[in-house]
This record gives sequence, structure tokens and C-alpha cells, in this order.
Amino acid sequence: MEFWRRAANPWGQDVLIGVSWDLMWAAVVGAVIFLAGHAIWLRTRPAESHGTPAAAPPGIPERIERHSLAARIFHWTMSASMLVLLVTAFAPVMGWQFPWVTIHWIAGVVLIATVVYHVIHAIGWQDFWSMFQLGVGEGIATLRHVLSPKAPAPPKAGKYPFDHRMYHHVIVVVSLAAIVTGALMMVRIDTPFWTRNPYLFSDSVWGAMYVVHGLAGVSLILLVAAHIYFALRPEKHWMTWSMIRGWIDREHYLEHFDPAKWDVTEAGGGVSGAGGAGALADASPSARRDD
Amino acid sequence: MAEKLVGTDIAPPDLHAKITGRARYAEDFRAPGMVFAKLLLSPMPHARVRRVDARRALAMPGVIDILRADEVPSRDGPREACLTDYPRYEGEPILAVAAVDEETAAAAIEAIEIDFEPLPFVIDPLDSLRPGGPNAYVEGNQFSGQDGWSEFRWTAEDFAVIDAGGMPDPSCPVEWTKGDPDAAFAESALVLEETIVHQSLTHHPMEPRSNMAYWEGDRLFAFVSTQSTQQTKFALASALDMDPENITFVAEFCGGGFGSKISGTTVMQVPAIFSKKIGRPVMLRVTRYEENYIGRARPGFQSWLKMGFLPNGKCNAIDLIIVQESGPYGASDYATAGMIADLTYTPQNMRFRAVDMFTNTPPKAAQRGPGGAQIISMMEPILEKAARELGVDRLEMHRLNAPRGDVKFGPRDSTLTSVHAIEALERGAEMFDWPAKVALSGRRDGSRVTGVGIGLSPYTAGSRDRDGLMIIRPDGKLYVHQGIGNLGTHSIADTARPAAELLGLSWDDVVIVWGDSSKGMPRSTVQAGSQTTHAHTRANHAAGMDALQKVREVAAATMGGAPSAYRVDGGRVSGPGGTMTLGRVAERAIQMGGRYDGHVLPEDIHEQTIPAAQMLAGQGLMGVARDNYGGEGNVYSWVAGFALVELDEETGVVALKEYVGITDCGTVIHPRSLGAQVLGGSIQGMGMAMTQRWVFDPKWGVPFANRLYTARPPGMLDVPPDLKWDAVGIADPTTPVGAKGIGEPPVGAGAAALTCAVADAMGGRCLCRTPLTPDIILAELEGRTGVGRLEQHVG
Amino acid sequence: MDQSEALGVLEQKYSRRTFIKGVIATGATVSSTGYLFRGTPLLGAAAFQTATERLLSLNVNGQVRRVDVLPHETLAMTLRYKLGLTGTKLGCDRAECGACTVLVDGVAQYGCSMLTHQVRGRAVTTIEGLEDPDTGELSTVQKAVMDEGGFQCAFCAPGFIMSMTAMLQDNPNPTREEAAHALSGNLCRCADYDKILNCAMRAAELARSV
Amino acid sequence: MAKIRDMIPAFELLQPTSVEAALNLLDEHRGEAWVLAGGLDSFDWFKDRVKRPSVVVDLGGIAEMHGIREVTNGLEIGAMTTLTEVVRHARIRSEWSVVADAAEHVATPQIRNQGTLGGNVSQDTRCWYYRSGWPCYRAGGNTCYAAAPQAMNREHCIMGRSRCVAVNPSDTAPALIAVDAKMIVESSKGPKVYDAEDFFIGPAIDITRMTVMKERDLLTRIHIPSTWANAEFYYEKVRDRGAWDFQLVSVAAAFQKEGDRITAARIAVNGVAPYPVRVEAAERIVVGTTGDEATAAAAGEAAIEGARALRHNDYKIAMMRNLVRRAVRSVA
Repeated sequence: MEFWRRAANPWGQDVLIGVSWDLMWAAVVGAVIFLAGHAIWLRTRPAESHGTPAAAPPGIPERIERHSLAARIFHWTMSASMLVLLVTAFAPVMGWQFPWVTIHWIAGVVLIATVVYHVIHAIGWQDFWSMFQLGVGEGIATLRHVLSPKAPAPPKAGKYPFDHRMYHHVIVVVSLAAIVTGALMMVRIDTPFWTRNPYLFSDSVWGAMYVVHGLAGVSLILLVAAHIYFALRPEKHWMTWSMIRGWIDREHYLEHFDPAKWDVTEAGGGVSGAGGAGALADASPSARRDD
Repeated sequence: MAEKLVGTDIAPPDLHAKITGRARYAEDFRAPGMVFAKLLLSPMPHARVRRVDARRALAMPGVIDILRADEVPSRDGPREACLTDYPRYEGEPILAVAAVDEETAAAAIEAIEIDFEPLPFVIDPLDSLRPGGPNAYVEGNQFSGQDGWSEFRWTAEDFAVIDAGGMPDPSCPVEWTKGDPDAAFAESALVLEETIVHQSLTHHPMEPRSNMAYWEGDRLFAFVSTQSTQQTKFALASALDMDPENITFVAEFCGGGFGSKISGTTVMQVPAIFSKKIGRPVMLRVTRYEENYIGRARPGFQSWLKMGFLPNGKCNAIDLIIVQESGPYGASDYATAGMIADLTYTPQNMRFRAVDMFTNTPPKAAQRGPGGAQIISMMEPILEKAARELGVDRLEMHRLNAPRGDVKFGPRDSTLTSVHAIEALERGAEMFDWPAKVALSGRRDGSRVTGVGIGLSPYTAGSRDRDGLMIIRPDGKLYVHQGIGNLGTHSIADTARPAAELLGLSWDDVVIVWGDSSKGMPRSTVQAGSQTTHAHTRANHAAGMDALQKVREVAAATMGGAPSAYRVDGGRVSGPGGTMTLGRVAERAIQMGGRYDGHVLPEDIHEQTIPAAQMLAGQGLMGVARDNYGGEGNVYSWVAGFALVELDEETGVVALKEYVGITDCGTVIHPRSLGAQVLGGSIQGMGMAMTQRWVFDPKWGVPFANRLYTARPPGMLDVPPDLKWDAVGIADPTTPVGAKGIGEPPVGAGAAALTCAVADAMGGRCLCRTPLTPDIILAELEGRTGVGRLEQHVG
Repeated sequence: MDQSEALGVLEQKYSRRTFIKGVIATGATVSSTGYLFRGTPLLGAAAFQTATERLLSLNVNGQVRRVDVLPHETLAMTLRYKLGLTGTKLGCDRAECGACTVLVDGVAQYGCSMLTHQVRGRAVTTIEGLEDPDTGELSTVQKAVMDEGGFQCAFCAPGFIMSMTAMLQDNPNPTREEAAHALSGNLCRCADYDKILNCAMRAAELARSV
Repeated sequence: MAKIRDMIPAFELLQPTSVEAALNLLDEHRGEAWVLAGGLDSFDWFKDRVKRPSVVVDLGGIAEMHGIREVTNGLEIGAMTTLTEVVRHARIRSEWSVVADAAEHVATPQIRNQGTLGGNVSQDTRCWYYRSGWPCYRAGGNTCYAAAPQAMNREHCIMGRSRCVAVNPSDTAPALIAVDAKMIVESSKGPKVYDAEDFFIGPAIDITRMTVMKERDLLTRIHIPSTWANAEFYYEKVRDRGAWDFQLVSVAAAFQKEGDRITAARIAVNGVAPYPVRVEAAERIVVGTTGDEATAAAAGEAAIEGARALRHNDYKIAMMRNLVRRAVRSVA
């Protein structure tokens, strides 16, 4: 299997021009194996019981807003553009040939726009820290529990469980890599905005950029496949729905989340907890709406 | 009465071999155990070789050895070596590999790991002239013998003017002025100022510069493709620093050179050195792709021209600035261009400035009419533009400005032996029917517009002081030994005619000996600058006179009476004492020895002639002499070209419909061959004016027009199927035969006739750049963006 | 995969009737005249399996010549370096200049741009084959060229003469324009086109008078 | 690796004598085989040592791919029929003269004697950056050197670009589009028939190919339907030299008329895009007219709709417009 694509530049110097498409196939195969593996592995485990939810603190509404409309719009636009990018990037290589370049770069521009919006939104209006808290202990516990069913279930999470946070971080890194390199690559193609210039950087710099873009691309095959897979798993439907409807019901809330870490009570604003001040921003509107 | 040889059509003696495939060009020779060399060419326009690892290549079965730059002669400064670790253009040979067959050699070259350090490079000379611009050499962009390397730039002010489209007033390393140009311009009724770009173009002779060599002891046997023969032997000897007499130099045929193989080629050293190293004959088969790089090219000009005219159309002042694109090893076209501008338009007031800039493009060399062809094709349309604006007939304009016999030109007021340019113009006007044709100027047929133009082009056409060497053998035949090359001008045979005529021999009794130094060659010219016909009709005439005198003396000595009383004709010498055949005379000469059979040689013959004469001594009656005819002034020949074109305004395509070329080159020796020179040279000029050019990618500094179809030399369908020519035929008084050379001048005439005709078809608009390809013409006509005003190497 | 093995397989699949296998590019040739393609050991072993197939019977200038030819060898190379017929010139080796023009079954083609294995069983004529083999008498075209004083450097001459020969077969009475078109596949850098056309017209004239 | 030219790298030469055998060989040698028709494009690649197939399948011995056959509703030209045969064929000359005309404009007599119609339409682009073996998009790299700001792109395209700006070099392609020819492409999966204009593809679809043909496909026959027989034709090729030159721009057109009115038209231009362009906008304009000057001018303008020049080929826009204009004008 090849990892890189190399070529001799016009002066006969050996330069890197990108990742080998073998990696794309590897990612596809990898994804299939992981999903199948996970499905089988899950069957071998006893059904998860989270035990009876702790006595519900008072004032927890029937429907708890998990994703604001804005957040949902962001999520779906981003995923749409991401899917388009992946299809336009890899389908032609896999043999389905169509004029992909324009669609690809336009989808790229959309993605960039949504990401910019998301960052601003997350910092200004969402509970930024609820995503960026570290939670090492929680991580270890989750890992233990995954490895052996006998290990005690990890403590209930705040708004974003450990695995969600981890996935989010990986996506952030990978997409940013793809976005930055992709944006620079637009210098090399015809867009209405500028005349292209393949000589903006040296061969080797471009080569490195193509490699990063390619690696990010094939990683995204894996990540997106996994994400969709989990979203579709029956036991996760309630959460998938929350990305469509925006809310989860009290049962799932009490079953999966620690009210102490994700306070959704009217009084929540006053309660100090791991959610911290940030929690206000997120929790209070839902509370208000439930009035 | 002796058969008339001068002025008749006689097929050259080598023609039979040429048309039956027997003629052997360098690549047709074979030697037992011959192996093949291949060159590794630089992939970069300017670089330094950091590391070469040939272990894998040398380990290949069939690979014999490698030849590196440190094993071949090299000199400091901008001087070319046959191999180098410091390549100054893409395609410069770095090293050579020899193998049992070419395929193995090629595979070996590919197996060599070589690492280059890229260096800054210059493709367009103006870049190197700009403040802070790059240099073609690490050491600088100018070189002089005394001061070595330096950096030469024009000022920001100069470039401000240039970029604004004006004519700068820059300092230049080369500058001369005569008269008072500024005062003269003030008096001019019309002053034209133009920016002109003349492209660089490759020679591309049909035969690439392949060659083969082997050694027997200390003797080198070299089989080379070269324009000259004897002088190339000396060039090779000095390059290899060896005794010329230890070289057996074979160059029976040359598949074209046009200035690119004058005294051989640099690459001819490779097989010579390599075969010595490995002790086996080495054939270096140069491919067209390689020829494109190492095969030489005409230097391009970027130029500013100011011409002043009096009301009657007489040019009274010229201010000319030339930036020459000189490649890595220089060229001197610009100097000739200045001289010829002054000679052709006789302004009396002229300022000439030039700078030759080293560039990292393949090496430049004289190309048929070097300098002259460029400047004529550039300036004639300006002259005709002036005619239009002053309302003077263009033929009259050319006649008015053409030089008379008393012309003094150039910085040192050089003179001419003879000039009949005006007669050439008049004969041409008659043959072309100028009045009728000029009436067609501007005629429209649908989108096609007719244009007519005239190009008058001079060039040097002779030299003196060479030696002639010939022998009448006992078989009664005259053996004329020629040291000049055989590049297709037929001069090896034609320059022998005067001698044969003097001796009253029929052409069947004349044997031409050429192309092999072991057969004995007299001191000869390099076959360049159209010297040969002039120089060697004189030299052979002198040797013929010597032979004639000796024949009479031998006859007198044998049969009694005074030598002067003996007449030589029809292979016999007869006089008071009776008659004897020249064969018998030859036998007697051998018996008499001394100066008669060459055992005693004239004092004044050149040292290069002596070994040949000594080798031939005792084999017959020897005619050997130096050309002592002397004569003052420069020898120039002229061609006046007349063209009629149709320009299609919808496609920019120019179709040449009629062409007439008239030459003033003195006495006509071989009419059919002269016609071939006049028309062939003119067509080369047409290719220069219309299609041929280099193209370089500015980012990578590599040429793209590296195939014949991209370099675009003219083919059969690019010229009308019938072209006309004639010669004025007035003998040059300073030479006994009256003949001058013809090789160079037609090129400028053919080119200028077309650049003028195209300008005429465009209503007098001069594009002032060549080649005039459809894209450039159409862009101009349609007012679309074309190539930049001063861009070199585009298209 | 070992090529001889592959070919073994192929041989079973295709009977010789429907599938003539070109010789493969391995093994040393037994040619003694091969200068250019001496058949370098580089190209691998297994000579014994292929040497026989590489031996071709070429019909050149009326003679059948047995010659050892590599599959990727061009006709011009075989002629020049294996058969010693150096009259066929290589000006560009890219089907651009016409110096290598030869007749294949009477049709003018560029010898530099066809494989020798493609002319198997066809009649090849080169410049050396135009003279009468017995009397050495020049062909009509050659005589015409002699009459007109021929070419300049003449490196292009063999190719032009072959093209003229082919032209006269197709069109015995060409106009100058037609002749120019028929000869447009040959380049003359001396640009002696006017005289070359004179030769062509003279050749047609001689052919008619014969 | 040091650059060497004009030495064909060794390959295995296979000379099948039937289409079936050829297709089997292509399957057999998937990924390493090169199809050789007349060879004039192939030998260039080989001699440049840029393309180094280990197996070459020479179609020269396949009798069924040679010659011109009369078929119901038209002619069928074997893909291995030489251009000279096409030029000299009586019916093509009289009924589809534009095809003979185009074929006669190819390079030189020697090349037409060897080059085939199939090869002429299948040949690769002449972009000199690509032909030099540079790692451009078309060569599987990630750059178009010809579209760089300072690049030399006088011969390149003014429309249909997608990263690559090369042009299709075929002289016969536009003529075949003008007569609505059908290309029959066979593979071991069976034959497929393409309209001439769909046979050529642009870089947007696949930047590494000029035609629909993938590896293991063979263009075996070209069918010329009677539909356009004896129409009024126009062909013109603008080039730098009178012989051995590719088009700067070429146009081929066919017009059907009733009285002096044009009832149907097909106009194709080559040298302006990575594929021969059928200018339907111009066709629509001329139908119903007499091909008068005004119509011709309008058609010319319609043809260059959306054309965009590179640094050195702005002239091509005018040239294309003028050639289309001339083609239409020729009818009147």
C-alpha cells in the first residue's frame, strides 16, 4: 500500500504531491470494520442499566431544551456541507465521475462560514466550557466501563458526555486542518474572486498542504461514518431526535445526565455547580420557555 | 577554346553520393568496437552540481564508463566547456556515459543520482538590466578580459521611461557616435521613434551535431559535422591542446550549419576525449531534442530606434539602442547590426548604443546574417513607414537611402570594394513590376488585404590572404585540394572553377579533393560570413596561375623556347617546341622536382599549408600560392527582396503570394546554386519574420519550442511554389574573378520584404516585433490584448 | 510476473492464427550488426525463448534480410544500425522532418516512427534501393535531381527523393502546387524548396517521356 | 531522475489480429497495456520516456478495423483506416466532404499515410507543459502550469477549462461532430455507441482523459449517418505553418437548406476547449435564416459567449468568433 504520491517537478526534483488514494480505501475499510465490530461487540454486552434515576430535584420541566434552533441549524448545515465535500472529494476517485470541483469549493466555503458562525455562537451564547471542560476522571471511568461491563458505570455527565466532547475535539482539529489547507488551495483554482496562482507557495509547501488536506479528508471518512452510525443506533435515537426537535424529555435527562452538572431547573440560575456561570447562558432560556 | 566554367550550371561532384544515400555524414560512420555515449543534460537554467552518484549506473551490465566535467578542458569566465558542473542553461551537458549500446547508455543516465543546487537565473535580458535584477552568473552579468566580472544595470529613471513606453537614454558598454545626431534630428522633417523586439530562434540544421571519434596511438580520428574542415581541425586541436598534425579529421558532408557549426561544435570534444579514456571508438548521436539545446540560436534584440528624415525621404539621423539576449556565452550580433544600420541608410549622423546581456538560455551563435538580418527586418518597415508619411514612393525611398560606391560607414568610416545595391533594387522593381504591384497595396478581397514590401539587405561577403593548393597528376587531371567545408553551398567545387579555366581544362578533368585532412588541405577560411566564394576563388586563382606558369616552364624546359610562348588548353600545352599533354608535363615536373613538384614551396604560404604541400610533393605538378591580390575595403554583397502578401484580417494569417530576390554579389560562378542561396536564404528570413521563435516558461526558465513543430521552421507550403531571383552580375574590381559571397544577405531581405509587406497590408501599422504570427496580428487588428510591448521569448 | 511465463499462458489462449505474438523485450540478440540495440543484458534474461521470434525476415530493397529486431525498435534504426543502410537519415526522429522517409509497399512513411515489427511481410524501399541493382542506373527521380543540380546540404535529400518517388506513383502529372503538397511532409532547412520543386517537376517530365 | 529523450523504453509487443483478441489482451494486461493505432502520438510519448507501458497492443493487424464499408444509412469507417484512405474515398469526398477536408488538414502526407481516423480522434493533448512530463493535473499532479499567471499559453483554451486548460488537437473531431458521426467503442463488456460530441470529455469529468474511452476500451468503428450526406459543409483550420501544425482554432460546419433557408445546422469548433465544442447557440441562430452577414455576425458572437482568455490567447476569442462567422457566411 502506498502512503504518499510523489512526482518529479519540472526541474527533476522529487516532491510530495499528496496522499495516496490507497489511504482513502483504507479509511473506508477501516470504517466498515469498526462499525461492524462495534455492533457485534455491543451485542456481547449486557443491556446497560443506569439504575433508577436519582430523585429528581424539583422544577425539572417535561421537555428540556438541549440544542437551540440556531445550534441545530448550524449542525445540519455543517453536516450537509461536510457530506457534499466528502462525496465530491472521493466519489470521482472511486469511479463516479462528474464535474466536482465547483461543488467542492462552494461546499467548502459554506463549511467555513458555518464554522465561523459556530465559534462565535459557542463563545458568545452557548455554554462554551460545558464542551471544553476536561473531566479526566470521567474519561478514565468511561474507558474502564467500556473495557469491562463489570466496571462501575461512569458518573453521569453534564450537558456533553465525555465521548461527545472527545469526538468534538477530534472533529475540530481534523476539520480545521482540512479547512485551512482547502482555503489556501482555492488560490490554485478558478473562482470568480481571483486569478489563480499555483506559485504562491513552493512545491514542497504545496505538497505538504495537499498531504494534510488528504489526511484530514480520509480521517473524516472514518469520523463521519462513526458519527452517523451512532446517531442511527436505537439506544441513541432520543439524542438524535434532540438534534432535530431540540429537546429531550425528563426521563432521558434524569437517566443520562447529572442535574448537578447540567442544571435545567428554574432555580438553576442560582445553583452553583460544575456547569458554572456558563450554565446560565444555556439552561436559563429553556427554563424560561418551560414556564 | 577552353570550356567556359565560370557562370555555367555544373552539378557538384558530390551530388551522386548525396542522392543515392552513399554520402556519409558524421553519424553514418562506423568503427569496429564502437560504443555509444549519451549526455546528461541540466534540468535547470542555472545551477551547481552538488553531488553525483553513478555507482548504480556504472554497475549496469553494458555500461563502460562515465566522463565528468573535470576531465574536459575548461576556461574561466563566460566560456563554454563541453561538460560542466555549473550549468548556465537548461539542457547544458553535465556528463556523459558510454555503453555498449545507446539504450543502455540512456538507462544508465537515468540511473545516475545527481543533486543540483538551483541558482537565480535570467531569461529576459531586461530583467537583468533592472535595478536589483538577477544575474545570469553568480559572479555578475558583464565580463571583460581585463576587469573580469561586474554588475551592469540601467537606472530606475531609465526604466521609468521604458515602462512609460518611451525611449530611454541609458549608458551602455558599447557606444559610438558619428556626426551630430541631435542637431540632425532637429533638422529632420519627420522623426519616427519605435520600440522593436526581434526574437531569438534556433538554427536547427537538418543534421544534428552528432560525431564520432577514436584513437590509434597518438592519432585522433575525428568524424565531425562542421561547416569548415581545415579550420575545424585546428579548433579541435587547440581545444584538446594537441598537435593538429596528429588529427585525421573527416568531414565529407555537413547537413547544414547556418552558423551553428562554423569551426565545429563544442560537443565534438566529447567523443574525442571519451574514446581516449576508454580506448574504444565513441559515437555521440545527438538527437533533435539535444540539438535544440546545444545547437545554437540567433540572439534576440530588444531595441529602441529613432530615425530622422529630410522632406525628400533621405534618412539624416539614427539613434539606435540594442539590448541583446546573449545566452550564457555571448554573441556579437549587435555590433554588426550597428554597422549595417549605418551602411544601409547612410544617415551621416548616428548614435549607436548596445549592451549584450548574459542570459540562462541556450548558447547563441552567428546565424546566417548575424545582426544584419535582425536589424534589416526591424528597420526596413520603419523606412517604409516614413515613406508613407512623407508621401515618397517606397522604392524611391530605398533607392534614395541606399549607399553609393563612395560610402563611408561605421565608427571608423569603413569603405566598400564595390556596391550595386541600387542596381539590385532597379532590377528587382522591374522583375517584380513594382509600379503595378504597389498599385495593389491595400486592395481588399473579402477579408484579405494585399500588401507589398521591399527589403534591402547587405552583409560581408569576402576575405583575403588564403592559400590555394592543387596538383596536376600524371593522369592529366587537376586535383584541387580544398580545406573549406562542404555544407551544401557547392563552393568546394565552384571555387575551383577559375583555376580549371586558367589551365584550359574541361570540368571532367578536374578532381575535387575535400573533407579529409589526411588528403592535404591548404590554409582555408572558416566557412562563415560568406567569405568562401570570394576568398577561395582568389586563392585557387593564385594557385592556378602558379600551376600555369610552372606548366609553361616545364614545357619550355622540355621542348625549348620561352615559357611565355606556350599556351595551355584542352589538357595540352603547346608552343614553339611542340605539344605535350598535361599528364606528361606532370611526369616531367616530378623529374624536375624543386618548386615544380612541390619539394620547394613559396616563402609566403601559410604554415598551415606547408604540411599538406609537403605531403603531396613529388606526386605531380603542384600549383600552390597565397592570395596576394590584396585590395582595399570591405567586401559586401546585397540582396533586394520584393514581396506581395495577402493578410486575412479575420484570422491574422499572412499568405506570401509573390517573391523576387535580386543579388549584387559580383561575378556569378554557378547560377543555379546562386539562385538556391538567394531564395533559400530569403525563405530562412521569411521563417524568421513569420513563424520561428523560442518560448520560455519564465517561472522555470525552460524552453518549450524544442521540437521542429513548435520551433516552426518554414516548410514547403509556407512559400509560393514559384519564387524568382536574379543577379546584377557586376564583377567586383578588387578580385581577379570578381565573385563575392552570398550566404548571408538574403536572410535579411526575405525577412524585411515580409515585415514591410505585412505593415503595408495593415495600412502602414508596424507591429515592430517578430515573428508576425496570426495571434499577434489578429490581436492588433481586433484591439485585443497581445503580448507585452517588450516581451522576449513569448509566443 | 515473469514475462515468458505470461506469454506461455497467452500462447495457450490464442492460436497463432488469431494472434501473432510480437517478440518480447528480453534477452540478448544474436545480431552482430546491431550497434544501437545490441540487446543489452539490462533487459533481462530468457534469451533462448525469444531469440528465434526476434529474428525477422525483412524485405528491403527487393532482398529478404534476416535480422534480429527488438520489439520497440523503429524501422529507421534497424535500417541504419542493423542493415547498414545509412542513406535513411534521422533528422528529428519524431515524424516531423521527413529525412527518414521510406516506401512501405510503395507508400511514403516516416521510418523513424514505425516499429520494424510492423513492416513484417511488407516491402520496404530505401534510397539505396532506387538504382537499378544490376546496371546501377539512377531512378527517374534521381536523374531529375541530377539534371537540376539537386540539393544543398542534402541531408534531407533521401527523404525528399523517396517522397517524390511516391508522389509520381499517385500523380504522374502534378502541378507545382500539387507537388508542393505531396512533398510537404519533408523539411529542408537550406529552404531550397524552389529547386526541389524543379526536381519534382523535372522527374514527372522524365517519367512521362519514358 | 535525469531526463533522456528519443529512446523508446523496452516493451512487450502484442499484435492481435482480431478485435476479440485485442480486448482479451487488454483485459489480460490491465494496468500495463498501451493501445497502438497509427502510433504517431504514442511514439512521441514513448520517445519522451514519459509513458512507459510494459505491453503495447498493436492494432495494425486487425483486418476488421480497417477500411470503409457502405452500410444502410451511411458509411462505417474502421478506426484503423488511414487518413489518406479517408481523404481519397470517393463517397466521403462527395457526400461528407467536410470529413475528407478535415482529414486532409492533418500534419503531412506521410502522417496521413500512417495515422488512422481512430487515432486522430483519440490522440492526447499537445499542451507542452503536459507533454514535457511535468506533474500537472492531467498527469496526476496538483498543478496546471499552463494557467499560471506568467505561463506560455498561446495555444491553450478559452472555454471548458476545469483546472486543466489544454485543448483537443484533433482536426477530424469537429468534422465528425458536424456530420453527427457515431463512435462505436467496444470492450469485453460489449459495444457502446456515442455521439461524436459526447465521445470527447473535458477535465471537469476526468482530467486525465480526452475521451470517454477508459482503459480496456477500443474505438473500433466510426459510423457516418446519411442524415447529413450532401449537406453544405464548411471547414477551416487556422495554423502557424502550412503543414505539420496543430490548429490554433478550427471550425467544421454542416448546413441543410430548403431553398436559400437553413433548416438545420451543426457547427463545431476545435482548439478552443479541452474538447471539440459544438456551438449550439450559434446553430439555433442560423436555422431559419439565409446565413446573411447579420446572422453570421450574431452566430459568431453567440459562439464566444462565456469565453475567457488566458494571458497569451485572447486572440483566440476573436479567431473563434470570426471562423464561426465565416462558416455561416459560406452558406449565403
